[in-house]
Amino acid sequence: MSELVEVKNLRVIARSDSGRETSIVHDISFTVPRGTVVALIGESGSGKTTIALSLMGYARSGCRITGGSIRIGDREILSLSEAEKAKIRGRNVSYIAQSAAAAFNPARTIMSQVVESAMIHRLAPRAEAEAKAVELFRALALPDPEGVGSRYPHQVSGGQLQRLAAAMALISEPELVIFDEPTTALDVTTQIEVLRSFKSVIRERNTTGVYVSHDLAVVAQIADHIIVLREGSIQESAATGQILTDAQSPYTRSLLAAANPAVHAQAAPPAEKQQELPLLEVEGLVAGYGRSGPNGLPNVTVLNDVALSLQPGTNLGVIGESGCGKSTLARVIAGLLPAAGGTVKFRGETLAGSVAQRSKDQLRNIQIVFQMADTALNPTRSVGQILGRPLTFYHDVKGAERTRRVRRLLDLVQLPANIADRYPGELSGGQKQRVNLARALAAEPALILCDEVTSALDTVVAAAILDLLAELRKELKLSYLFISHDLSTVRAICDDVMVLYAGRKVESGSRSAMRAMPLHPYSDLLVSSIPELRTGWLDGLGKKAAEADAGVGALLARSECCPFVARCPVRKLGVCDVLAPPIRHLSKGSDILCHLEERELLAMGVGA
Amino acid sequence: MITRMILTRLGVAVLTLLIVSVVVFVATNMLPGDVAQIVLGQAATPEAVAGLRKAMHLDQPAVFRYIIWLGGMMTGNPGTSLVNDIPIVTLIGGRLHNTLLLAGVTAAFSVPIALALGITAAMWRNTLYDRLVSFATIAVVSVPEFMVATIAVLIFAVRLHWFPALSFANDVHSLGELLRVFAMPVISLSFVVSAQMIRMTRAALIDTLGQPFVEMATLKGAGRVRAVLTHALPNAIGPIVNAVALSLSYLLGGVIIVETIFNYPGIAKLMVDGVATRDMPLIQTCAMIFCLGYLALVTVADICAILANPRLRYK
Amino acid sequence: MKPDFDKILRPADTARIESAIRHGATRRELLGMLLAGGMGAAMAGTVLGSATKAYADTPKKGGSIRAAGYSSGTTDTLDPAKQSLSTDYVRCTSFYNGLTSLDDKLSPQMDLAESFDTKDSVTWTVKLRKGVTFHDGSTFGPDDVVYSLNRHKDPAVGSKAKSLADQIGEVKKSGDNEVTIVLTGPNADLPVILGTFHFLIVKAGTTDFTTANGTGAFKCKEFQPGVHSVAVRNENYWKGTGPYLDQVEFFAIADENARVNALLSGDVALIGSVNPRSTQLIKQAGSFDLLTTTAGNYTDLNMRLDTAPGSDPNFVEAIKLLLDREQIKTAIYRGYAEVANDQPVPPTNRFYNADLPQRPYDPDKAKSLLAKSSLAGTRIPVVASTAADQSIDMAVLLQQSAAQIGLDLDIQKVPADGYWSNYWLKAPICFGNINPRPTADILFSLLYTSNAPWNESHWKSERFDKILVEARKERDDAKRKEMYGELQKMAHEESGVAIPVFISNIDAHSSKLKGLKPMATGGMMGFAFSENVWLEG
Amino acid sequence: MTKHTDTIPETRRRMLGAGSLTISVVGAMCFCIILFWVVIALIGPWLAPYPIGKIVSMDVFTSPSRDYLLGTDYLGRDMMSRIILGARYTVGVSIAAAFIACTIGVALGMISAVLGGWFDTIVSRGIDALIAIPHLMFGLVIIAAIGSSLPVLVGTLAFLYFPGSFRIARALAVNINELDFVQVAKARGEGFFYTVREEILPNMIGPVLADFGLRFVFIVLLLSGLSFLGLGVQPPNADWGALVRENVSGLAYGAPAVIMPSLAIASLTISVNLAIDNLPRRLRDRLP
Repeated sequence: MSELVEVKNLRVIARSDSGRETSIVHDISFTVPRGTVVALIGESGSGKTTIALSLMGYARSGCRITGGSIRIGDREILSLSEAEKAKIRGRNVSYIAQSAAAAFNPARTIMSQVVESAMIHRLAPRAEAEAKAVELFRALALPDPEGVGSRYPHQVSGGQLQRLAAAMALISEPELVIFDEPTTALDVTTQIEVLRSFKSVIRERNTTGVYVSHDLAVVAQIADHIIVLREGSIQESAATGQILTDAQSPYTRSLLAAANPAVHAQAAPPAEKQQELPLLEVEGLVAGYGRSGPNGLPNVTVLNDVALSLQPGTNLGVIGESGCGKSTLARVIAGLLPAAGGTVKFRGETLAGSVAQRSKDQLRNIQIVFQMADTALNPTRSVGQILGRPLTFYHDVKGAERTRRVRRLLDLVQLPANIADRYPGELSGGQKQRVNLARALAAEPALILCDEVTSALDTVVAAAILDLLAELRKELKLSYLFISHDLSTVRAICDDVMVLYAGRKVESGSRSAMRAMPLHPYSDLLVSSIPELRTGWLDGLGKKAAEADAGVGALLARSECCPFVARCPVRKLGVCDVLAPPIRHLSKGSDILCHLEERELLAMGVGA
Repeated sequence: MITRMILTRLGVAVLTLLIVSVVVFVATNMLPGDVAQIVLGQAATPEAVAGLRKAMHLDQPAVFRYIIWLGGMMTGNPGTSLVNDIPIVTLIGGRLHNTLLLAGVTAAFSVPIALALGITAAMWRNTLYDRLVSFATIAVVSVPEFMVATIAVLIFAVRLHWFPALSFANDVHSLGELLRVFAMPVISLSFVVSAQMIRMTRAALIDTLGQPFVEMATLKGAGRVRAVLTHALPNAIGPIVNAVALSLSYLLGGVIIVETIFNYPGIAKLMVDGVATRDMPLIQTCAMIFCLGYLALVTVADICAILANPRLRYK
Repeated sequence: MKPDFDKILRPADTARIESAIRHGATRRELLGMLLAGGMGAAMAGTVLGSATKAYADTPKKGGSIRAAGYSSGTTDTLDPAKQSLSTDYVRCTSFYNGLTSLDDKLSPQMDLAESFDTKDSVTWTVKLRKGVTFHDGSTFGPDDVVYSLNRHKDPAVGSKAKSLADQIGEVKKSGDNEVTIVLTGPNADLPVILGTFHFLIVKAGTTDFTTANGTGAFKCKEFQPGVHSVAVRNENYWKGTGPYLDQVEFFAIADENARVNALLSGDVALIGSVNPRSTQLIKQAGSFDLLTTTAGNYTDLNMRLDTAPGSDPNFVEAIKLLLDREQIKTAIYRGYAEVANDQPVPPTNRFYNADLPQRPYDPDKAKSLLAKSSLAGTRIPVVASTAADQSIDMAVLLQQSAAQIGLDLDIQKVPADGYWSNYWLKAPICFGNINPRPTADILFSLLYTSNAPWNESHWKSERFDKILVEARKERDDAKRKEMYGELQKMAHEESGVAIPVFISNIDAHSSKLKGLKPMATGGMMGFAFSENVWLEG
Repeated sequence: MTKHTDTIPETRRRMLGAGSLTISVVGAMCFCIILFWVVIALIGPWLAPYPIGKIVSMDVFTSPSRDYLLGTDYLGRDMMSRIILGARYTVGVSIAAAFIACTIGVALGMISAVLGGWFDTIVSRGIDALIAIPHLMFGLVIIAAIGSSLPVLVGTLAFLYFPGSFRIARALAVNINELDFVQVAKARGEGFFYTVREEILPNMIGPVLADFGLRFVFIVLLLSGLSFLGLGVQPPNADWGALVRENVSGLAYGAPAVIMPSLAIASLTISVNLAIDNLPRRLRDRLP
């Protein structure tokens, strides 16, 4: 039998604390041939993770596997006793969790956790296991393979942790490896590195795998076969190539469509721009956390000399990887974090540093929407109350009028009116995000700061939200400051784009400019890191990214030198790591912060 | 990290001690009557009181006396008791030892049991066992101490003659005697102290049991015991040690009743006497000791928490 | 913190004598007074309980015991001058001797003194016993007496007997074994006074009382205030027989319940002051005996006559009628008490007025009186405290019977801590607790005369004062009995003090412990048990 | 079509905790017991067969009889009446004190968590100092100084126990204060008190309640502890702890006079805690 895994009519039931039972996986059947990777694609709630976990005979608390059969090798998983299941887990079948950061025990060293399964199943004496682990670290292209094991999870970057998680899974040479959205939590640039190392390992060990993800583009690089799931049942199942080229089910098509969101038209012709004074203007902004030192700078400086200008009715996209300070920028503009230096002007008038000193009207005009919809909504208040409050607060609307306005807001964000009396806990991610948006709209603002509003959502849902944003903008003459780590979404909705790196603005220009070459090396890295919806994109990808990571730690970037020097593939040692880079105006119209001149960059093939 | 914390803690400790001493001083000065009257009791004819007051410097203003005392404390000399001219140090010495002994024995007895119960309860949460434990803890804590103590005495001392009805700390020469003498006070105290530890342990553990890395451990094939002990527990230590510290701090000053019933000479009773006789230096010093004990325990707890958590350890 | 009053002569007693002198009493009067004091002492204090049994057995040497008193604290002291709690008396009597001691008839016996001689009872020559040594080996001599007596006069010492000692003008060595005491005024009671607890003799120059260096039957092996003391036999004790026990460990258990349990579990051989409710339990257990002493101490209800509501005689009378004495005796004291008649002289006193009609429990009469008093319906506070033995329960009983006739008493339970200095003698209605005094004279002059230091009801009656002074002079017993009878009648009728019962003090001990007998000087054999008891096999 | 891809199916919505206001049997039972005692506390005076201080029988520590359903106490008073009338003290005083303690503690805790800065530091320090002083001791001094009366009693107990709930409340509030929805409220320009009242408080109800339970037990115990030291409720009234105390000598005879009040205390404290443990999840787990 060439199939390693054979799943037949798998059924899983979830029971709520009120005791109500609902089927969340119904009659799923599929097989996984040896040495192939099968992908389970779907959105949250599609049951993909539940299925993956049930391959280990495991169901999360509240869930129960009620029927069907799962055969792995010659074992019938579901008929095993708990003890026998425990024997299989981590030995024959192993698991790579979505967020390695959470999957690693913060209180124990990485090594002890990587070799743990080997210890549990007595596969090898500790020393041997550790030696093997180090091998894996090498194979997974981890820096300092010998040393990393003795560190603690919080001392290692997210990308590395994810690879360490892989090592943890592979240590026992399992027959089957389950990848549960292993890269979703990562920045695009890191994602590539991780994907690449996964791919190579899978290839050389000829691993059999089940790859759970919501991201077709990613899956396309790794999986041989794709199963599309929705609400616990299979929509379509076919070879990767076939899914990408001619998908049968409409749902699959919608997924494909969502994968690269439609680009929305420029709002205003450039002509207007000059006359009107900018809606939002930021100059020489310096901000950070902690008590500010003698030099007036906070001891952790997050934003360094950032400037931007936003014309009414246009959108500005801010991109950069996590920790680059983009969220801080939003918080400063919103007045949640007083700036240490620089000015923020709104319609020409300078805004006070903190909320307290700003006028109600200023506050009303600038609204902020956070990334995590579920922490952004007070779980103890109904949607109605959540939306009603700003109405009362800013416009002093009460009673029947208020409920009417709430209904209209809900309609505006395309939610049914009956949602008004539900609690956030009862809403899906997308619904929450819409409520989140509606709350901002309730203030009737001129500018909305969107902080990663789509990052936490499934692609389809994200695409829908983007469409919504675009519509609202047309209807309500809004402007967005759209913060994201994902260039494609930014491109989709923004007129101008600005790239942040380590708290510095490294490039800014129009959306079109961002498309054209050449680019700042970092922007280039960003662009090239976005997975494309075609098989073999990963393999075809140049060495850039790989090199980029190589030098990390080799150079300790001094504050005054180019922030990107450590990872820059085209850096000129002796210059980039010593001097502060100048701002260069490129012929295509955008500005970059770089030592290299346009032609040098061209020569280096940046952006090619 | 730890050293820095300890240093800041010392600063805080001094501050806290100061506040406490002021509070106590004010409170005791609000008490009716003063030490001279009380020492003389019914022989307190005005002139006798006046004379004694002078001899005790009670005729000086309160603030002045406080400052004098504070000065003495700074130089490590808590002064002498007003009622019997014995240096506070000698007065407290033996009793402090007794209190610490009793507290120590009780801790050694109750903490492991409490933790064990808490952990097991968390392991098998929502099972009958779990419910039983949480019920028992409340039941046990809700019976008044002196009730528990008296029952214990009646059964084990009066009826069975297993243990003495009184705890003579100075009878203790061997471990056997130690157990015999302390058996009953320790049991009655453990009843009170354990409840919070058990509850906190359980709660903290259940918290961490929900963490992904615990699930991960299970998916690595780890059994329940391993998952709890090697994965959940290390991350729950912070709150647990804190609960333990708080409970133990009770063993220093909160044990008046047990000390009374078993006629055990500890500081708690000493301080009550001090209050009764308005013996300011004595009251103050006792208060200082309790306060120090509390602070020390809390600090130790925090240190444990830090040691248990690499994120804090490598800062 | 219940201060004990187990001193037979209080500062006030001599204050009385002093004042008498100041008021120019003649020598004859003084003699009368002396007589009164002496003879009174001889007759006072009665003896109940299991005394006879004790005499039957013959003493054995050896063995050690633990004994528990009932009050203790950091105030515990080995300084005779500072004694305040029963525990102190027990300790000091075992470590020290006085010049005299008081026997069970309360008449002075020579101890460290061989004789007291005086012509004018102002200048006294005291011959001292020879060959007595302190525990540290040094020999006892006049200097020690001089020092011991003089230190009481220094306020810094904080002596409880200061006002007593103040009448001692001068103490000087007048020979190798002789001291001369010159009083500020005549006082024939000196031998009695010097026989009280505070005048025990310490080594000359002693200032550190962390241990005791006396001449007593026991040496102090260990002493921690508020914890315990260990006394070991003084092998070369000057009294021939010496103590029977090798060692006595003494401490206090404040909690009565715990005290009884300690006895029953065999941890201690003797406990002081048992709650009557526990006697049944102790009897049941067998192998334990009770030592009951009715010396005439009582818990009384004080109504100040100089302020409302006590200023209204009807009210006072009503309250006295509302006390259900029988119920108090049975319910509160389980029978271990004698019904009293609102006057302080116990039936055992030879001057006791038996003809005085017993005031009954009569709510109806009380009601009619109250009707006159215009106090009906108002809420009247009654201060009680654990400090005054059983006063809270008494208050509750009174409250009940008062409620029946529509009188609303509001019991204010105040902390024992500070009760004597802050409520007693101050609150309009509160409880007192008085311990036995050797003579009717002392009782009255201490508690009832207009200038009495503890005039509990602030009662002032010139006639009373006058009769009392006369009674002192009078040497015809019949007449005196009459006079004292009259005084009792007046106290019974006019004073604001209601005395429901005389309380019996109950000690309990293992049957193995022999030699205990009641002493009028107080419980635990007048606190001097350690020297007199022995263990049976 | 976007519409329905991102809505949660009705069934799954339910699971997410909508219909979970159901309450467990145990919880219900406990509520009944609490209610029972509260009612007793309220209508006690009309229920009690005898006046509280009245000596109804000459023999003490009797076992239950027809006239005296719970026997008599050490003075021969009817135990049933005393327990019934004691209810208002133990139930009343303790609940009042616990309530006040938690209210003050939580309020102060939230305020200093949100305000932070020097205010927070000062308050926290001061309260640490208070915690460091043994409760019973402190209570002893306060009451001895001010004198004992119901308000003083409640006040003292509350004063002794609010620091504990302050610590807990502050810890919780600090966490919640960091959450986005609080930030949103601040960005909206909401006032300090609105933020505390509407955004933070509702999210810490659960833990605060749980804390209330244990605090309640300790207050009941401290109350009895105070009566052990001769303070506390004024006679002839007595809280249950005092009843146990004054009759403890009856333990040797196994008198109901000492056992019954103990049971009363246990029944109350236990039900309060179990009731809280069994609160509907919706009320309890409101922390995001």
